[in-house]
Amino acid sequence: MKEKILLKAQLPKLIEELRKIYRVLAPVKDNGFYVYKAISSADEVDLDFANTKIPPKEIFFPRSEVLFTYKRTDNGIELIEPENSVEKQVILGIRGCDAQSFLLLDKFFAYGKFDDPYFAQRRKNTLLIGLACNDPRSTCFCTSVGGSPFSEAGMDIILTDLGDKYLVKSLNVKGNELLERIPWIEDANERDIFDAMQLTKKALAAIKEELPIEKLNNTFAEVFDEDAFWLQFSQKCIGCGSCSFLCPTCHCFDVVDEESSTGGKRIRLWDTCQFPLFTLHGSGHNPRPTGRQRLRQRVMHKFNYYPKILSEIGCVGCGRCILACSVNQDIRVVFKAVQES
Amino acid sequence: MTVIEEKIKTEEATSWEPKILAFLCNWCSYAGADLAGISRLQYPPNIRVIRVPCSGRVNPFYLIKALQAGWDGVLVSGCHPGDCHYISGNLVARRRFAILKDIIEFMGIPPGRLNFSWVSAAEGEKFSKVVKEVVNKIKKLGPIKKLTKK
Amino acid sequence: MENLETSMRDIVKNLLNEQKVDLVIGYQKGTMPLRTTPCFVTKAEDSNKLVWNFCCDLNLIKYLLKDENKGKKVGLIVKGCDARALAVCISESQIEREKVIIIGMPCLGMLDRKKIEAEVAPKEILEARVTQDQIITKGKDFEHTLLKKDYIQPSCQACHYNNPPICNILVGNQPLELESAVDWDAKLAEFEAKPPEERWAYFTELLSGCIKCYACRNACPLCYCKECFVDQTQPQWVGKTTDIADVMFYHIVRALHVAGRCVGCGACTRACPMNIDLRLLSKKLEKIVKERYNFEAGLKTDEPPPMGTHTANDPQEFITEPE
Amino acid sequence: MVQITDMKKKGNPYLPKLTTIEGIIRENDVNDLKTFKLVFKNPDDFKKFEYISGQFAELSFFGAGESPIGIASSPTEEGYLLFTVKRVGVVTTSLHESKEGTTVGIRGPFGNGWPIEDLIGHNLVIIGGGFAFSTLRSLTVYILANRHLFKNVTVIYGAREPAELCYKQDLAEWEKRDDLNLTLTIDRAVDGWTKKVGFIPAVTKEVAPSANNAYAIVCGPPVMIRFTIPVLTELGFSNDNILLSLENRMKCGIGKCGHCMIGEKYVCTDGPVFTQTQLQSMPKEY
Repeated sequence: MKEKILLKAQLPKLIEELRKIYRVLAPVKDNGFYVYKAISSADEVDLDFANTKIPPKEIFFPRSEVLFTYKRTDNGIELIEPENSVEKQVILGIRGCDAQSFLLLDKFFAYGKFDDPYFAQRRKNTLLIGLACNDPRSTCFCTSVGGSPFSEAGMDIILTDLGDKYLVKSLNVKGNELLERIPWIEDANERDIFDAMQLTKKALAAIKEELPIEKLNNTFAEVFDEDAFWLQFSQKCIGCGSCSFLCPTCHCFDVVDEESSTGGKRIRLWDTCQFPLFTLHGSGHNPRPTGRQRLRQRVMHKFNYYPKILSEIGCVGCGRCILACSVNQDIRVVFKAVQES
Repeated sequence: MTVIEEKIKTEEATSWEPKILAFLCNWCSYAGADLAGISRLQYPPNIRVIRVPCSGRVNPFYLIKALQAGWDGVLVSGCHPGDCHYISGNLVARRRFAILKDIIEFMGIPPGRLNFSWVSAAEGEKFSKVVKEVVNKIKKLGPIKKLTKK
Repeated sequence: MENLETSMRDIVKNLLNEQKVDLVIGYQKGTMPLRTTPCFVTKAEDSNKLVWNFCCDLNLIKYLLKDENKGKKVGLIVKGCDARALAVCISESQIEREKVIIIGMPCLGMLDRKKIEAEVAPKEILEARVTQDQIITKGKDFEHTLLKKDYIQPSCQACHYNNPPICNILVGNQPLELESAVDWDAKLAEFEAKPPEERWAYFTELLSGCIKCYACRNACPLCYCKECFVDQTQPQWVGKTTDIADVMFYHIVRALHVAGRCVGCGACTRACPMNIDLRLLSKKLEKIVKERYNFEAGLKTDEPPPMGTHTANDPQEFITEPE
Repeated sequence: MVQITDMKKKGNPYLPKLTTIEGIIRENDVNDLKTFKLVFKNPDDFKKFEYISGQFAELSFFGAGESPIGIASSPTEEGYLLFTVKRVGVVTTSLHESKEGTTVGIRGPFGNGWPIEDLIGHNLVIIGGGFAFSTLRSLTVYILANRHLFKNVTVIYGAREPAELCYKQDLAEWEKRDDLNLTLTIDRAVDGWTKKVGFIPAVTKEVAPSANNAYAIVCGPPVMIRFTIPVLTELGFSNDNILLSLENRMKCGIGKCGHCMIGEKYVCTDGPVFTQTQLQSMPKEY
């Protein structure tokens, strides 16, 4: 399908059009930062953003989610599966890194003998309208992990901000179908397409961090047992776990039961390998008792274990962990140290 | 809403009675409550008693947990200052409760949900009066909604 | 400030040269503007890595409590609030006074990085310079000049301890008392005067963003329990969900646990990934213990915290006394 | 013989099947070890619960949560499952406090289990310590029901004291058999105990099973494993022929929650059974 042009003034019209068919999630400014939220009016949307603080994984993998409820009856226990019939939804303004994170999570939640039905169900009916990154942040390093600010992977449609308008490019059948439903949207001309290409080049040039992460895969394994290496980073870590909670690819969770008078529910919640409790045995033994080991686990999981089992780096280079860390632990510094070791 | 649920709801609205959890010190207030009973002093039947060895044994967790579990109010009653069986348990408790009460009231739980009193083993009448006052106070506040889980 | 930095480096260099300490924990340049990161110096020649500026907001006491530093003789760079947190830890026997050489820094308040960043968002600050009374931020296609006094952390604005109340070495001369730009007493009084419903609504709104990651707990220099109440399972006190009732429960009990100990350093607020500002609550805690027990946390190392002691005549106006 | 199908399991793997506790056996005097006999409420669920020895299941005590427990029964035992549970945390305590008739949820079977096919035609040395014997009980019962498939079978089982030995009824029966070489041992001598006294490594050395065409299958507390492996190596067992079963904190049992990860391996899906060779290439995070 030919590229289209959407004037920024037409954006509300598009959003209202989308809202007729979909639940629309888009970046909304809230409490000084951006977050993807289901919107009830086009006014709430603010596409003039770098990226959201909370990763959009939350849409498919909520921070607390009911796996099932149970009722106590005279005959014992009755289990009730939650109704997860997710209405058709569209995420507007997703960045390339985050779309990539969805592909990683898709792969992970379907990896092995079991599928995760909760994640898959929420993910299934979702259309992604991406927004190319004209202005990557200084903390972005997507190009080092196989991504790019103009990455289209995982999206159905990608928008490129051309100032007063967006270049609209459909990337697959789903995208085509959607655009066909919007008759008033006009075709783009050569000039618009050229402009978008120039922006791509500019954005790529803007990302200065060229970290040889792909090549470091084995080096990570080599430094595995070097306590002093990991200590130089873990010594400043306060183990708060913000890096994992705000990571678009961190997917570990805890499962707890919550009892009420007539029954209860089983809930899963985000968890993090940065907490000592994460690995603590009932006997009191802890296989990863030190911060050094826990930090190593997070780094190794993303850059060594993930590639081993899923053939992908478990990081999309969004830089959220760098921005979130209150003690300024910077994953890029870890890479550089690995490289030098 | 089923018929039964609706019925429960209307009943709740019309004939709601507060449920109050009382932690009574074994050495004084519990005996005080006993005395009130033996002396056939009337007090509202809204309290459920948990006997504790000392008011100092009452962890503030218990109180918030009780409110979260749907108790409309709590009462902790111990020995008068100076009379603690363990010398100072009630004095430790007094500081704890003061701060807990200040915090939750600051956060917007109206005063009256958390109640504390000193009742000795000889004060059966005082016990019945304390209960009456606490029940009246909580009746005015209505059923607890904040802090309880949906 | 540069003078302070030079003197601080010299002091650290001497301490390490004279082998009075095994390790000095201070601040070094961060990887982004307006940031510093902890610096662990063990060799005298590395002391030049240390910096002192308006972004040294971290509370380094947390590092003294870490296993890897137990038993070591540590030199620690502290501000007034840090020194107070340290005093609490010492009075609670978590840190041995003799094991720390406290290098006190006079402090005029640290910058509120989150506020500055929010000011220019969604643009990104790539360079920042702090002068006497201005913050000059630069980014792609923009330059912003902000008045420094408007961007000092709220907790610093009401701080009365510009010099560390306890320390071994005070670097430089005493600064002037910082003029309180925020009148916390008035702020609290105003809030307290609101009806309970409004206060509840405020906290519900404030905490609705809480994702229960417990970063506030983990960043707090006074949260050193080996097993935190939120992690206990038998019984499980706190529900683990992000239901507002569970969130409130957590924050009420956390407040209770730091009452009379909290020094208002703001570490919890800085660590919060959701930008939840807990300082109204911590200021209230300070006020409660001050009014009830005339106590201020972290001024002495040999005084028990107010929740660990009692007097016969503590106020008890809240005790039910029927007519 | 039962095999786990490699096909992807369909349906919701987080939803437990319901069982009823039909029997509780108190295994020791301290009373922190009980074996639960669980019967599925829906007999169909039992048919679908195709397992092999060495696998585990997630037991749900509704309101308390889930706990991964090794299956102590053998697939050759029809109609029920056995689980030996030590009282440690919130779920296991709730289980211990419950009576017959209580509903317990179960998810599984999970994990790889003992590699039965590899074991066929070999001499087997089964070494267990304490209550970790449960999946070894399963294996032994399975072997005895299919005795012709296996060569010599040696079982060495030790506990702190006689009362701590589980499955006393099974042990009594096994002792009578001549197609099974059973050695029982306790840590310290007590009155009335006529069998071996001593720790597992020493007893293993004494029994000195031949490593020829043999597998050693070891389960027990970490300290026992640490000292038993060198003995086995000395006896000539190669690392490929030493099989161990690991435990790690676990939540989901299906390789999603991340808790049990050791290197790129998930104990719940890649394990819990590993060869000593595999373990040597993994980080020591267990």
